[in-house]
Amino acid sequence: MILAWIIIVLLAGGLAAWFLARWDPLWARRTCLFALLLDLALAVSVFWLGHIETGAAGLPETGAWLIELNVPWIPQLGIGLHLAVDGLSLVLVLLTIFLGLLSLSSAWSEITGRVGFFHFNLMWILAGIAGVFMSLDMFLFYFFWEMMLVPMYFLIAIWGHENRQYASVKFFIFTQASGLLMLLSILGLFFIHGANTGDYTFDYTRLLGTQVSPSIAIWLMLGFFIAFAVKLPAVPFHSWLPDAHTEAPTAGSIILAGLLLKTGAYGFIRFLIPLFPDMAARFAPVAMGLAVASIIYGAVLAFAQNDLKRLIADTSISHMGFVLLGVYAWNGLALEGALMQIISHGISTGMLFMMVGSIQERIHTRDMDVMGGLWPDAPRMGGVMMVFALASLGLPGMGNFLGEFLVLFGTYRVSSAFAVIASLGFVLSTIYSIWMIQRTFHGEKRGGYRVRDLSSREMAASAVMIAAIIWLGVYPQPVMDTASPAFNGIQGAAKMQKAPDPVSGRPSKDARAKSIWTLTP
Amino acid sequence: MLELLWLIPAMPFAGFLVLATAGKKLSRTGAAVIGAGSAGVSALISLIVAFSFISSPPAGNSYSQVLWEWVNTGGLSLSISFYLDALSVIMVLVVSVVGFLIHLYSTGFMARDDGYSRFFSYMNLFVGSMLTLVLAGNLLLLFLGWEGVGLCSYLLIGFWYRETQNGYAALKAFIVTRIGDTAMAIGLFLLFYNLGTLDIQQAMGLAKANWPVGSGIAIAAAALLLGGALGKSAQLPLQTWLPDAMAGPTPVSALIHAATMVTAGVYLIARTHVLFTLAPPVQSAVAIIGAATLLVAGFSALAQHDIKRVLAYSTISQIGYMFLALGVGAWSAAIFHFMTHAFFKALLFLGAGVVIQGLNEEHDMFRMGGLRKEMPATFWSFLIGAASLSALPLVTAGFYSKDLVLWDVWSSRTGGNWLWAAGLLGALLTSIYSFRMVFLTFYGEKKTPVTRTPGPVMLIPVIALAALSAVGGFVEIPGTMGNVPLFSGFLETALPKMVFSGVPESELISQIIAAILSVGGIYVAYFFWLALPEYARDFTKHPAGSALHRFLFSGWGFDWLYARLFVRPYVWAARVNKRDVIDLFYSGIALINRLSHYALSATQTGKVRWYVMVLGFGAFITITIVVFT
Amino acid sequence: MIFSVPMEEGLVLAWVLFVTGLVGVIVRRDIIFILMSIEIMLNAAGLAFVIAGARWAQPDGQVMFIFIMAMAAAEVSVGLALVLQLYYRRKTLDVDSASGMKG
Amino acid sequence: MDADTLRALLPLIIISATPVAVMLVLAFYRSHALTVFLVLAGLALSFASLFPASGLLPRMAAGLLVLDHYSFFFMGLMFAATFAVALLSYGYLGRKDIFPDEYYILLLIAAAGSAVIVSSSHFASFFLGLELLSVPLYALISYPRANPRNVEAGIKYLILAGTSSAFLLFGMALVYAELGTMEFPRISTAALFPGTDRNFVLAGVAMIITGIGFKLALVPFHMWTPDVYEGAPAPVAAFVATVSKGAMFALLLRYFTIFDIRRYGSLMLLFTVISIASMFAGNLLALFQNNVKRLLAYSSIAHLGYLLVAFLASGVLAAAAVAFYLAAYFVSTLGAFGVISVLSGKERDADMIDDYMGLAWRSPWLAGIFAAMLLSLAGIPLTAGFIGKFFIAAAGVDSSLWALVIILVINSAIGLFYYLRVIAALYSRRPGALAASPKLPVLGGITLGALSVALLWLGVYPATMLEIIRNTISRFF
Repeated sequence: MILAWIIIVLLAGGLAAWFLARWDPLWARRTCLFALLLDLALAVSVFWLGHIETGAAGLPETGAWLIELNVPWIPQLGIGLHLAVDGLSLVLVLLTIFLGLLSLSSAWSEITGRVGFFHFNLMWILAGIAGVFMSLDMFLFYFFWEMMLVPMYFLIAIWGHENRQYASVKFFIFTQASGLLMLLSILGLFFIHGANTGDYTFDYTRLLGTQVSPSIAIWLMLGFFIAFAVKLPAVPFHSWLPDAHTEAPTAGSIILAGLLLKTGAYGFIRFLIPLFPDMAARFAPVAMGLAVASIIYGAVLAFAQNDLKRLIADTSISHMGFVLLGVYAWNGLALEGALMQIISHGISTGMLFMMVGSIQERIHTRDMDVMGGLWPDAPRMGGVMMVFALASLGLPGMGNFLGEFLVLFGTYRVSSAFAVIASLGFVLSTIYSIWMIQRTFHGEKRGGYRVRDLSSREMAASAVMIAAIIWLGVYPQPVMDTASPAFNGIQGAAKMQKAPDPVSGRPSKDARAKSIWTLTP
Repeated sequence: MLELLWLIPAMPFAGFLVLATAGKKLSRTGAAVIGAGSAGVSALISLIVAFSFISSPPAGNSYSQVLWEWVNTGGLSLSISFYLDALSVIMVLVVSVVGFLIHLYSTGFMARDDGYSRFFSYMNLFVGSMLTLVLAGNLLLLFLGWEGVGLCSYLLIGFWYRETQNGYAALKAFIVTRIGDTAMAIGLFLLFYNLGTLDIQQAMGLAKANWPVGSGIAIAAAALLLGGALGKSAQLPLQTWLPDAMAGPTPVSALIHAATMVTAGVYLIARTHVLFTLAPPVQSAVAIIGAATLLVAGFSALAQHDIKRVLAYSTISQIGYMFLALGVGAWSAAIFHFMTHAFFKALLFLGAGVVIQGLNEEHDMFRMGGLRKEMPATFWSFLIGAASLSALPLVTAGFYSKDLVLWDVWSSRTGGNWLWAAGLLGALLTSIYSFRMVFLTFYGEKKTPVTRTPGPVMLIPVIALAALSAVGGFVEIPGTMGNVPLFSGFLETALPKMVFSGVPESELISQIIAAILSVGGIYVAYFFWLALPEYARDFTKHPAGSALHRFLFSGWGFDWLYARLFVRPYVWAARVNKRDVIDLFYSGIALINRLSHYALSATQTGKVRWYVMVLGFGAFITITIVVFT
Repeated sequence: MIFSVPMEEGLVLAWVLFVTGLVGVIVRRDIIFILMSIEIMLNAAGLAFVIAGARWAQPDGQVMFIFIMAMAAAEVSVGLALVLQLYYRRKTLDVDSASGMKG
Repeated sequence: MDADTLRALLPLIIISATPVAVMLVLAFYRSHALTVFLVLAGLALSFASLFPASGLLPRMAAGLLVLDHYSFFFMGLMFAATFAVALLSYGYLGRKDIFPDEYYILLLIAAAGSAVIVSSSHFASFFLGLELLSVPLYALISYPRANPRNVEAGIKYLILAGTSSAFLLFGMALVYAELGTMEFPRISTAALFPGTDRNFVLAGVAMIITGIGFKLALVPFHMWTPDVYEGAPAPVAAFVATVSKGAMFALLLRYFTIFDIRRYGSLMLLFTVISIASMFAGNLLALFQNNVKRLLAYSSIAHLGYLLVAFLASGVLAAAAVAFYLAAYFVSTLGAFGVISVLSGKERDADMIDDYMGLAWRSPWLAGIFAAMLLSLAGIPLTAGFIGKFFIAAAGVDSSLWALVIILVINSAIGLFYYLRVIAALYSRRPGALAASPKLPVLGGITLGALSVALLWLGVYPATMLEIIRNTISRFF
């Protein structure tokens, strides 16, 4: 029941904030803070409960669910309120709450108009995202998947910057249309499973084994793929991201970059590949090609921008390309790498957006041609921005590096060509990150403005995040131990054949003789 | 005492943390004490560790210390572990001692500069990363140090961030080295895929056991690691960033771009020598690249005006020697040359720093002169450094190391007369440009007044390094003069012995020839730039001469080539696609919708009769569809 | 003797009447004439019903025709009331004047 | 006509008796509040009478009407919708301060007509119900007669309805001429044996479809919709959009499912073409529409297109999908028009988008309800529309009408744009024309509140409605 409470607390917190804001906006912020902290406590308690249930041996090895809640919702259609958490979902829920706190702190000073409604939307997005990470009923997953959109739309449309109408509508239509395609795939799966076994249900665990004829399976898989690729975003479907990020308020961008993109990645790992293992295997080269294209294209696009926020938005395209690559490499290493990349990208890009937000608060523009020479006035902001710019270019010692490297280690095992092209991304990411720092903080001062440095509150938040990103880079083992049983479970569920791990000595002759494209975990 | 090993890199990192967080509140002296202090303590500990390693060598001549488990998932098990053997003892000694001296020097050099604590935090971070690189037990930790060092070189080159030129130089350095690092990363993937582990000793053992000499995998792995080494050690074709890196403060150039970072590539090849022995073509490529680089850099150094750029090109050239030695399998000779080079090149940079500050930031040698009397101490130590660089026979450390390299090249199985000849030509060029520099800066009449004389804290390191440059060579007395191979004996525990094919007495011949060339070079420099300076000047006026001068000045036009080949196309491609061409596709769809809206709403004319006509027409179509299909 | 006009001709007559009514509605501009044309169409339908009823010798056709007449009357009365209002407003009977709403 | 049939006919009797009672009361005492009270009481009574009568079903009444769970479900839906329309009209007409003596009578007669249509099984009862519904609408659409637009709308609707009735009748006549019977059940079975001259029957059916198509405002016959919705008063527009379309679709669904449309390739093709055309035309026409009423008109055309997708899927699941979707569509459309009528002032309705600029910051509740209704029409979760669209897609996928379902997805994506345009206006920062923050009328507020609760209830926990549908609609098959 704790899982349902996690979502309910967020929803109730949002509503309460909306009403309380009428008397005193500060109370709205405090209720949200309290709700998030309560949620954090709940999520952490899930962690310990997981331990107790499976004895001190730590998390269950076979990826069984830590905690499960299965209540019938619409019995006529076989829809149930099926929430469950394993290592992977738990880590992502914790990330949701963590970034929720960060966005709350960034909105503390930035949002002054209509505070109540803002925090209502903020909390409901977080509830939707937490719901996506926890739901195991395909209908419920789709329900939360769409529910995230509306508050996010309001966040961008009302509190956004100049071009917010266009950006918010574009974001909404992109995600909604692709979501509907996913709905068709879910329904197709529902009916085929029903026809095969007579058991009409949307429950993920029961839908896992459906035998679908390849000619139909390709379309069902494509429906899921497009929905998750739009959300991820992979290259051909990415053009909503720069607009939405640039126009969203800082808190919105943090949630958009930190969490919404991750729901797409989570969808790939949890739903797409386990449900259509063979089709995903055949589709893997195309998907990995798109992933590599996103890495390169995102980096080149980022380098060309002169709007600072748009630049950071484009970097997300590049970083998410690594996640897609890792997911479709579909082996232990690559999945762990994808998870590390998800978490560290959430933190680093979230902080970059926070810094851009504070820059914009001070000089009221995002145009880099006007910026320059900010370092003398604001060395602390420069330092923090530098740290996270370095994190985004994959400097070792920080989470992003480990994420990208593990992904490439895993991908190399599947297909070396993709790994080599993808590692080109290191050079390109260096170019845009350093170029960004050069044009904003270094060089002579172009605009005639005085910039005050970070306040102690902002500095405290940044310090926590710097510690987090470095802790992820230097000692990621706890995160990996939480998630690895989940990945074993998922890989087991996907019933993929296991290639011999190159333990010591050369991998067996045949492992290398097989065509390079076969998907080996 | 070997347990203190982890303290060596930990101290500078701690210094960095203190300075980065509390930098603003510290006074100048406080920052200096912490900065130089942490480097000093690290140097002290490394001396203690080295002494205990040499006096009572641990089992198997190596000691490894595991701190904590870094990554253990899906077949990849790595830990933060340090590995100490003879090779890394020497590297640690050189890095920490030279580093400490340079820290001491920069407390004086940077006295008048704001951002004092920021400078020392970056320097500490650099020393920490370099020590991690040198001591790393597995390749991924080595890569961490490798990138950390690249980052610090970016931060320190662009330390005076106000001028955008420095920013661009730092950007260029970081990107070019990053290209090399990517190659190395791919090498890591390949090694892990094929060997299953990244622990260096394990990997090398497995490689030797499983891979036949000359197998494709070994060649690929060695080539990729070589790519990484080329980027970091500024060898052809990735050497363009080092001359521009002189935009940073001089102690930075001394520490990073002379003594330590640029030799990281040498260390990497030495550490993974097993791979290179398994891939002979790649090893000979290393030799050829080394030879080519030392010639290119040597010639370019001749035409430079800025004193620091001369030293930069000279560094590239000397590292070319080390690569040459590695290429022919003379592992210990390369490391020996690395050690001596670290001493005299750091000395030359620090001397240049004193000169530049004395003439309030005057870099052009042709506007210096006659400083012999003004700064005697600097002059003498600078002279020792230059002599050691040009391998003045018997007296200087440079002689012992460079001649050992030359002789090994000549007498090694894979070497050859051509490589040896290139080495000799390079030796000649070296002595010419080093003494050209000495004569231009310290001899002739004084062109700019000296405004600032160096304080004691700057002179002590210079003098210490001068001593090391003179004495440093006696560690390895060649066969012809008593044969006291202390240094290579010590290194044998870590690196394989040199395979001789030539006749032993040829060593004397090569030493004599090298000595003649070195002295001859000094005379040539004296002739052109002191006795008949106008002869050199009108040589450059002559059209062919000036073209050659410009060609050499620009470092053989690599910058020009790369700008056209890579930089401009990439910038053009980015700018062309700024509006994101894929977005046009989606706005096209939106346009179609808009047009069809206006077309359809035109049908809503408001006239009833038109509505009835449409109704009738609709009925007609319905009937035809129903009846006739 | 049941005078039997063959059904097809009857229906053709009804069809012709129907089409004239339809054309009348489309072509004429005066509202009164449009209302009359609608009357023609409805009567054509009624005629068709009567013919169908005759063919099956069931009274249903004629009953339907009575319904149709009643409905036509109701419709015309409301229509004429609206026409009065329109004339009161626009002082014209041209139906195209009643096209304020479009797009 | 034994006692049981009479008791079964009770709802129809009550709904017909109420207007008479209202007329009598009006003759004595003309008070708006009393009239409305009586009307609401009548509607509530007829709705309540559905439950006792449902025990006696199914039963044929005089060969003209078939009273079974199917028709009772839709009758209930019609009465509830009329109840809501009446409540909204009270506030709306009150503000126009003209004495609406005959408005409610016409409304009740139209409701009675829709009840007759829903339960008709004979051409005559179908025609009777259709005219009972249409003729009062002519007057209702042009009701206030104050501004010229109402009269114009009324005349347009009259002329077009007249023409389409003629088509319908002529079609019936042709079918009757050929098959000799006017009962729907026997027609659907009669049409099967080869003897008859198929062309006449098919032509007749086509003309009937034209008449029905006009009433459902499907594409080739939709031209009247925007002008009538814009001209008519908001509650009447809501009535036209919901009751008249709903009743007609219920009839279409009943007889074409028995008729088993899938066996007739030509009818399948016709309805597919109409459905696709309606979806595209409805959505595209509404994209950049600045008049909210016209926008809702076009959106209702598109929604009928979606309904046709489920209709074409045909089967138990499809019928349930249509029933649920109609309920959701009713709630959303009534809610949307309800907000418009609540906001409409004395001289003109609040139908331009500029009137709604920044409404959210002056009356957040009203804007919230309007946004929820629009989101439901767009098919976004937490609203009934989402479950409705999900159901339609399920029906489509079940009978693998892949082309139609893909077009459904594309169109709902296009449709998002104009719903979001209105919502964006609601929550935009610039203040709109309706500067004064409208005082929320009590009665109107209650109806809107009830409607939004229904919306959320259907959206979040549709199991109860599905239960009702299961033992009413599905029993029919």
